[in-house]
Amino acid sequence: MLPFSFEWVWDMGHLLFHGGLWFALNVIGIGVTYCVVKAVYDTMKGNSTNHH
Amino acid sequence: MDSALIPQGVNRCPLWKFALGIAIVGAVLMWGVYAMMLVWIKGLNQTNMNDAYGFALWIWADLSVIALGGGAFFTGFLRYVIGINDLKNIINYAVIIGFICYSSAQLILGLDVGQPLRGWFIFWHANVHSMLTEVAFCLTAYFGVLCVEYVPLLLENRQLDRVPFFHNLSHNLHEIMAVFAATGAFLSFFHQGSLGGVSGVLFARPFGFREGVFVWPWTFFLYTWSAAACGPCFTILITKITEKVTKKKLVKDNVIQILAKIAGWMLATYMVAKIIDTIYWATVTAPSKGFDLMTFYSNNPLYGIWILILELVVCGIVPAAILITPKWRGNPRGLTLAMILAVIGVCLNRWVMILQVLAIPVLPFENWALYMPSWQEIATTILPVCYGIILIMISYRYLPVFPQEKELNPIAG
Amino acid sequence: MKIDRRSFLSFIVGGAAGTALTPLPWKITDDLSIWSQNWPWTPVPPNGEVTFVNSVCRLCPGGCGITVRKVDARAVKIEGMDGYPVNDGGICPLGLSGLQLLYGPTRIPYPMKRKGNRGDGKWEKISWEKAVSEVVTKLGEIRKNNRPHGLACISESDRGTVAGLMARFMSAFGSQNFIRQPSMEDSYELALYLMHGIRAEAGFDIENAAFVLSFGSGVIEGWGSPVRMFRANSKLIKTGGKVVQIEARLSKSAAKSDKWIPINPGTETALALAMAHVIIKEGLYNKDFIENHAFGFEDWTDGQGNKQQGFKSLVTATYAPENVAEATGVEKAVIVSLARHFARASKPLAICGRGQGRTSSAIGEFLAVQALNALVGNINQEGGFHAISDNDYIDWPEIETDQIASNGLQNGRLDEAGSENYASVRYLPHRFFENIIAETGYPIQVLFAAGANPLYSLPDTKAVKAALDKVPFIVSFSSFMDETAQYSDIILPDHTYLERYEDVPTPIGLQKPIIGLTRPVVSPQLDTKHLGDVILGIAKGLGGSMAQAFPWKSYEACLEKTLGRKLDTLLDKGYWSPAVFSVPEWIKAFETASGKFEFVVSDQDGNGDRKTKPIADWYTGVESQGDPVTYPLLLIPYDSMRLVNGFVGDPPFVIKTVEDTVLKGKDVFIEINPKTAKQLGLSEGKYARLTTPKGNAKVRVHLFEGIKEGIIALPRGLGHTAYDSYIADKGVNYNELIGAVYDPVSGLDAAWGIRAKLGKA
Amino acid sequence: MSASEEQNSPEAEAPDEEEMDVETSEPIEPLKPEEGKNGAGATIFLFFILGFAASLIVGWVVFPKLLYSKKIQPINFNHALHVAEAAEGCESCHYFREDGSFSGVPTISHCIECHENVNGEDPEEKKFVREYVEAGKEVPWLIYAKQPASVFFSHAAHVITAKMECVACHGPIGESTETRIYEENRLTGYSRDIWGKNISGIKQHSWERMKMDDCADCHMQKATSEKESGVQQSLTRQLREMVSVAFPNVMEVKKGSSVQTEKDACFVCHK
Amino acid sequence: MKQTQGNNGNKKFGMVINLDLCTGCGSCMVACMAENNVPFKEDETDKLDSITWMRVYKLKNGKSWPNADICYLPRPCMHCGGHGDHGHSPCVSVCPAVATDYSMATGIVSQIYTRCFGCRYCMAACPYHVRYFNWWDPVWPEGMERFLNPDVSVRMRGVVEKCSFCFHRYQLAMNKAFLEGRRVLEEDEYQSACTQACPAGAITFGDLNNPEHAVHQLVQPDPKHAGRPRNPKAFRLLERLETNPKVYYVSSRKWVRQSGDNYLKKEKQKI
Repeated sequence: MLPFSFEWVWDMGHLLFHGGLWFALNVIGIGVTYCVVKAVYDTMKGNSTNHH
Repeated sequence: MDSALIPQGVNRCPLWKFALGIAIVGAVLMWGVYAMMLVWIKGLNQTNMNDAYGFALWIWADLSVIALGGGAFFTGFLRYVIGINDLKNIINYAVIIGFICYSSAQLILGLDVGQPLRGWFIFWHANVHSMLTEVAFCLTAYFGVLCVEYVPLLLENRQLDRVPFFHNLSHNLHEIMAVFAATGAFLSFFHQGSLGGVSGVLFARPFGFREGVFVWPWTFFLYTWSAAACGPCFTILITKITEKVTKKKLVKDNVIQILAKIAGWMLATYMVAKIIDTIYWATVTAPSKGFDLMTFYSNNPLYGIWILILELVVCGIVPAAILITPKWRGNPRGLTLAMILAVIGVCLNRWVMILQVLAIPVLPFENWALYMPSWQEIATTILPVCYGIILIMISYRYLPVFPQEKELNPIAG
Repeated sequence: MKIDRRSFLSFIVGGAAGTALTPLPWKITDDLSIWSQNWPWTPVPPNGEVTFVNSVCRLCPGGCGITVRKVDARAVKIEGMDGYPVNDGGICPLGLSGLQLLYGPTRIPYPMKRKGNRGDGKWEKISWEKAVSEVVTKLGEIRKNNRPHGLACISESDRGTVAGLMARFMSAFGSQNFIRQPSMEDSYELALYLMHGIRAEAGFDIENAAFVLSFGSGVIEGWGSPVRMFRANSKLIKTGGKVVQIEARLSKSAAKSDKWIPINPGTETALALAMAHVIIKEGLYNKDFIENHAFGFEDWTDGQGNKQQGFKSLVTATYAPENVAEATGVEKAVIVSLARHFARASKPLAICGRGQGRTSSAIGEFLAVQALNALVGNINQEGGFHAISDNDYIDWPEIETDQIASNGLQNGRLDEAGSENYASVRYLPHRFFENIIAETGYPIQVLFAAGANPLYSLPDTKAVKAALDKVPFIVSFSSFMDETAQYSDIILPDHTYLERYEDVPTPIGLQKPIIGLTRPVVSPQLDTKHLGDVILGIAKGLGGSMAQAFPWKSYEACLEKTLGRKLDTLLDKGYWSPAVFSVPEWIKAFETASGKFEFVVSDQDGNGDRKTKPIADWYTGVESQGDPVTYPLLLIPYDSMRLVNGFVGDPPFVIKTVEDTVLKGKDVFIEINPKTAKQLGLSEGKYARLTTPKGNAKVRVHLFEGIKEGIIALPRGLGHTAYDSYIADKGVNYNELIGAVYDPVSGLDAAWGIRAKLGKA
Repeated sequence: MSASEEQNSPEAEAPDEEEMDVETSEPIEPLKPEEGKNGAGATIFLFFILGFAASLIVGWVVFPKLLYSKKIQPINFNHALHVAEAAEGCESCHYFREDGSFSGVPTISHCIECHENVNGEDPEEKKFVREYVEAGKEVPWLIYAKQPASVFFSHAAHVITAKMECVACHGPIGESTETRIYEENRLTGYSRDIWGKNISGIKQHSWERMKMDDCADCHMQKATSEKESGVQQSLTRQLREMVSVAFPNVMEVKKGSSVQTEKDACFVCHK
Repeated sequence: MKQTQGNNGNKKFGMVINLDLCTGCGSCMVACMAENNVPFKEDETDKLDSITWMRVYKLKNGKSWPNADICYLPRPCMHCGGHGDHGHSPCVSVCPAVATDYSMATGIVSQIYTRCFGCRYCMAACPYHVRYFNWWDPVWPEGMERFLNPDVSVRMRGVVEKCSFCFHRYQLAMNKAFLEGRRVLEEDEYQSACTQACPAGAITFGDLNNPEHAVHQLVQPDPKHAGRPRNPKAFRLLERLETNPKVYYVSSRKWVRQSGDNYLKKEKQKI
């Protein structure tokens, strides 16, 4: 899973597969982090946004 | 306390009734939990699986549930990426159903492996050539997406929404939901496909094997396609059942019709592909391995040719025809029938592609392997159904799942 | 500061975040998976120094050389010994499983005395001193009462030093009742005695034969020395030798043979004689041998001047192929062609003894088959039949019997072997038990069971049990809790073959003599004692002439003394064989009255006078027991390498190899032709009730195209009631369903099957 | 209305029930804005920090202490003394058998050659002779380097064919004058030497951890410099492999024999 | 995998089983069980959960009495080379956790029990049913665990196991060779337990790449067709699936050779 493990091989299979996976995980992770951080910031500022 | 949690402007049944319902379903759930503990403590000898039937009821349940949960990604894709705005009125429910389906799948997978404590090896020591690795990765990642999609709905609970942080968080998540939906669609495309690949790559199992397109077998695309077609059908079916149970109209017909129409065209095109695939497989792939089509369907008490006809015609062509014909689709009974058939069809397809693959003897001197699930397997397969019902009951009661509910069911006085 | 629910939640969230940054969750996850790879209840075999010990397997009469791999003090694997003349590296499933017997739960851990009723399985642990003295007291009593012939012993074998010591003990004690478990050896020995005039073992040079004609012998199912036969069979196939199998059922041997000739069971004698008819008629026989080295081929006149029929006129008169075709179920053309092929083959060899040869048979069958070997003159020739005189390495001083013993010996054998009626036969075990039940002769007061398990392996087990009930004191020397041990009064457990020294005489069927040496691979694992030492101990306890008859300090001393210089070779090479071994020429081979091979069969008295029955009386088979109307089917047994049928049952590994069309759960399957099954309304896997004149059993049905209509077959080796849960109570013991059928001329049990019926259960 | 109830009895639609048994929500009361601010927020944050700190202490300090049990060797053994006496160094006691297998820790029969009687003054030797030699009992040594039963390791391949020194993997154990405490992982039952001295997984010497990756460090290092420490080795290795994919002509990384990992086949070490 | 390693110096261990000689006695099954610590239960008659790495099948010619014929066929793991012999056997590429692996150096498909987490995908992939799952904890009657072989680790419940061509014997033989300063084994130094035990001498084992080895001479593998036998009496099971097994069978009986693969009705008539 990580390039530091013994089994990791730098070949197309690993690059595509794990590349895709890490990309997706990063999108999700960054997206969620962004939302949480922004929510903290918004809350601190006290502006309660309205839905929809 | 209870009434404080119920969304504003809607009616819910009295608490005792709700509690009774939870208790009844919960009792069945506990039976499943008991069976689950038996399996975890005593091992897979509690099942009726054997060395010929390494994959059985559970894997079927897994594949079916994921196919049926496909409504979440496809509806999300249509709503957020394609931009079909009407679908916002059903997307919440699609997400909940998807969430239930995917969490159930994870639970069943956790049961189905011989060494659950080492289950994480699939991530840590991943073999990138294995379809199962791809399934595990995408499934888990997509489950994460579903959580992200479910969380804002949770936070819209009346009490939670009062907390500014949660309110803001929910808002922010909504803002960039398209990103998650797109990621989810990407992940779903791959894991639905990989599930198809699970039997499609088995080049030594002529019944399951399909010739490849690039590195993927045909079934890779067929599975994604069929999940996109039948997942929404399941979403609609569950919505209809919920409406029946609650005796309320919850989603407007035009929303249902749009989704049904899209599902119908997906199903129709899927059937074209599936029939081409079947013909190619029956006339080229299987004979090249020495198998007449009928050897797959004879000399055993269960798998007759009827199963192929049932899957392709009764549960494939028929619902597709109903759904793409506006008149039939507009008829409530026609719609329900098509939904039921499509759901059966996709489950049957998963059954055949997993269990029949294993049942057919490949060595000429072996016999058909047939199996009956043990009660532990059945109980643990019913377990997620109960869990799903409970989660739907709670979500429906306390969350504003259906945006159109208030409008469709104004509270008198 | 207010500590409320939210603060607490915050604490938890902080804790979770912090924990994720410590090794704790990751290390525990990792360690749990390592724990799952290392569950304490899954054994880990300790490592150590690897050594190999050569020995000889004693689990069947095959006598294969084995090499046992040891890791420190543990024996971990039994392998075939490379270069050993019998098996050269090959080994059978049972031999491979020996360690499961050595370390297994069927072992008898220490001397035990019965508590409660016989067969209750309640035992009291006693010391060796006490165990031996109990036996000594009992034996002393019967000697004091002047009834030493009331002692009997049933043994697996009568060869080698251990059986020799036991036989010697019996003689010194004053009893002739030393009995050997039945086997085809009984019939072969008798046939050899009658035709060759010598007491010898049958040897078969299968490896070098060109045409092997097998009358139902399970060439690759454990007949003779099993591994040696496998190797011989492989060699035959590689060198283009032919094997023809004459058998009622498509056995493995039949399937592997070049030609399978299905025959109606019990008609083998007729077929052999019909072949002889063709060979004689067409003049295909070996004229040199018949004219110069055989007697009784032509008609002859006996001492009293009576005209006696010879072999030639017997077969020409009665056994024309067309006459036997219907009875045998073999077409005339087939018989003729078979006879021609056999007689014209360069090195033809006819063998018999059904299945694994674990039963005796009608003497007529063996005579007829041996007559075929004589007709082609392939006796004591390469690729032919050999008479192997047993190794004469056991040369012990004469026994000086005391008066009591001499009196006892006057009483003769209870089984009547060697008596006027059954003059040349040595052992008649079934008759022994029948006479006990019928209270004919004299009562047996003490019975020794040494390596034999009559309660399981003799026909009509119910009758054997009834006989045992009449014996007041049964002593078992078994290493394992077998049926007979379970039904005994006292057990003096022997070491297993992996814990003791023992000489192993020429394995059955081998064409040249060798001696092997079994030696301790591991030290005795339990409180057991070598049977030889126990015999010496009992003799010593009895004192007097008994003690004098056994002048050795211990069994090992006896063995050393007996083997002399051969022991060095044995210890060094693992086996001993004569430096030069040549088979006697025809002129010297026969010690009959005529000095020739004799077709006419006659018991001879001490003066060389013949007491002859008409030749036609000898060359006959026997009918099966039961009335064909009540019992329309014929039940025959079959043997398999995967079903052990000796003094041990299938060890767990071997029972694991048994097919699920033979045994499923606890049910045994009966093989039946689909047409017969259909007539009976039975289908694959259905339960059925099998009934014979001797008993009945619940079985399941397995349709098999390799068996003739009207015949059904049941495997031997199942239906144990003793041993452990891996073998006990599985299937049906064939011996419970059959009874002995007397061969009228020899007295041997000649049953080859029994009539039966099968109904829905 | 509960979903299950209705599913269980779909016909039982009593119309009157539906009308009366209805719960409606209470009117909404908005959250007071003060509550989400200042004082409360600080408290919440403080507790977050508290939880965070506490868990760090538990995870890094308490947990390792709990995870390992400490055991003492049955006899305090002086390696240095023995090595000085022994003619052939380590191999005097840790030798190869004729079949190529490695003897490991010597058995009592080997010790007896010198210690049939007490030779010196050391009380440990006396104890050894009395409790084990005279009793004919093997010493239940706790073996620091003992690998799981599922691991195959060929000493012959390393010591004879590759001519490696014992020190390379086992460290300067031969210089020790007394036996260390043996730390056993309570969950796995294995020595801490195998699964990592340092709880963070960082090691300074090859003998501080003997897991699969540690074997790999050495086996993969052929192309890299000999002197780098573990972390550096694996970094360099990764870099080289990456380069070799990007520019296959420039650099060639030797492939192993396994199809799946392109390293050596798994069962070379796993049995 | 694009790169193929060919057989430059690589071995390809394989087995030839002469079905004319095989007597169906079951020695190979038991030898395998004894060598490889295969567990057993009280009831082993359910052959669908009975672990026998080597299983002897009974083939029938389908004719009725007296033309019926039977033949026994021992079936170890086929150690498939997969399409083009590139090492992608049906099972290897599907394992999600690299618990089974194809060794290019020996051609053996390994199974790493401690890596396997019991998903059983490999079992679904294998058409020969050579893979067995440990449905139960292995239990030896008290005392019987003494005969367990330390060269093969005992498997725990919940993992898949299969024939390894007794690879541990290769390892041990290599140990001895290393000690003697060799790196190459003689043909007879590495033989599987079943080969060694077979009383009929029906099994031959060796390196299919080595023209001097008996296995090579017996079947004359065709390198152009991934080792398809050129000996007309030899065949491989399910040749048409292109799994490229390394176990060959030899039979002089046509119906037996035909039983080794599937044929369409019209094909069967032609054969």
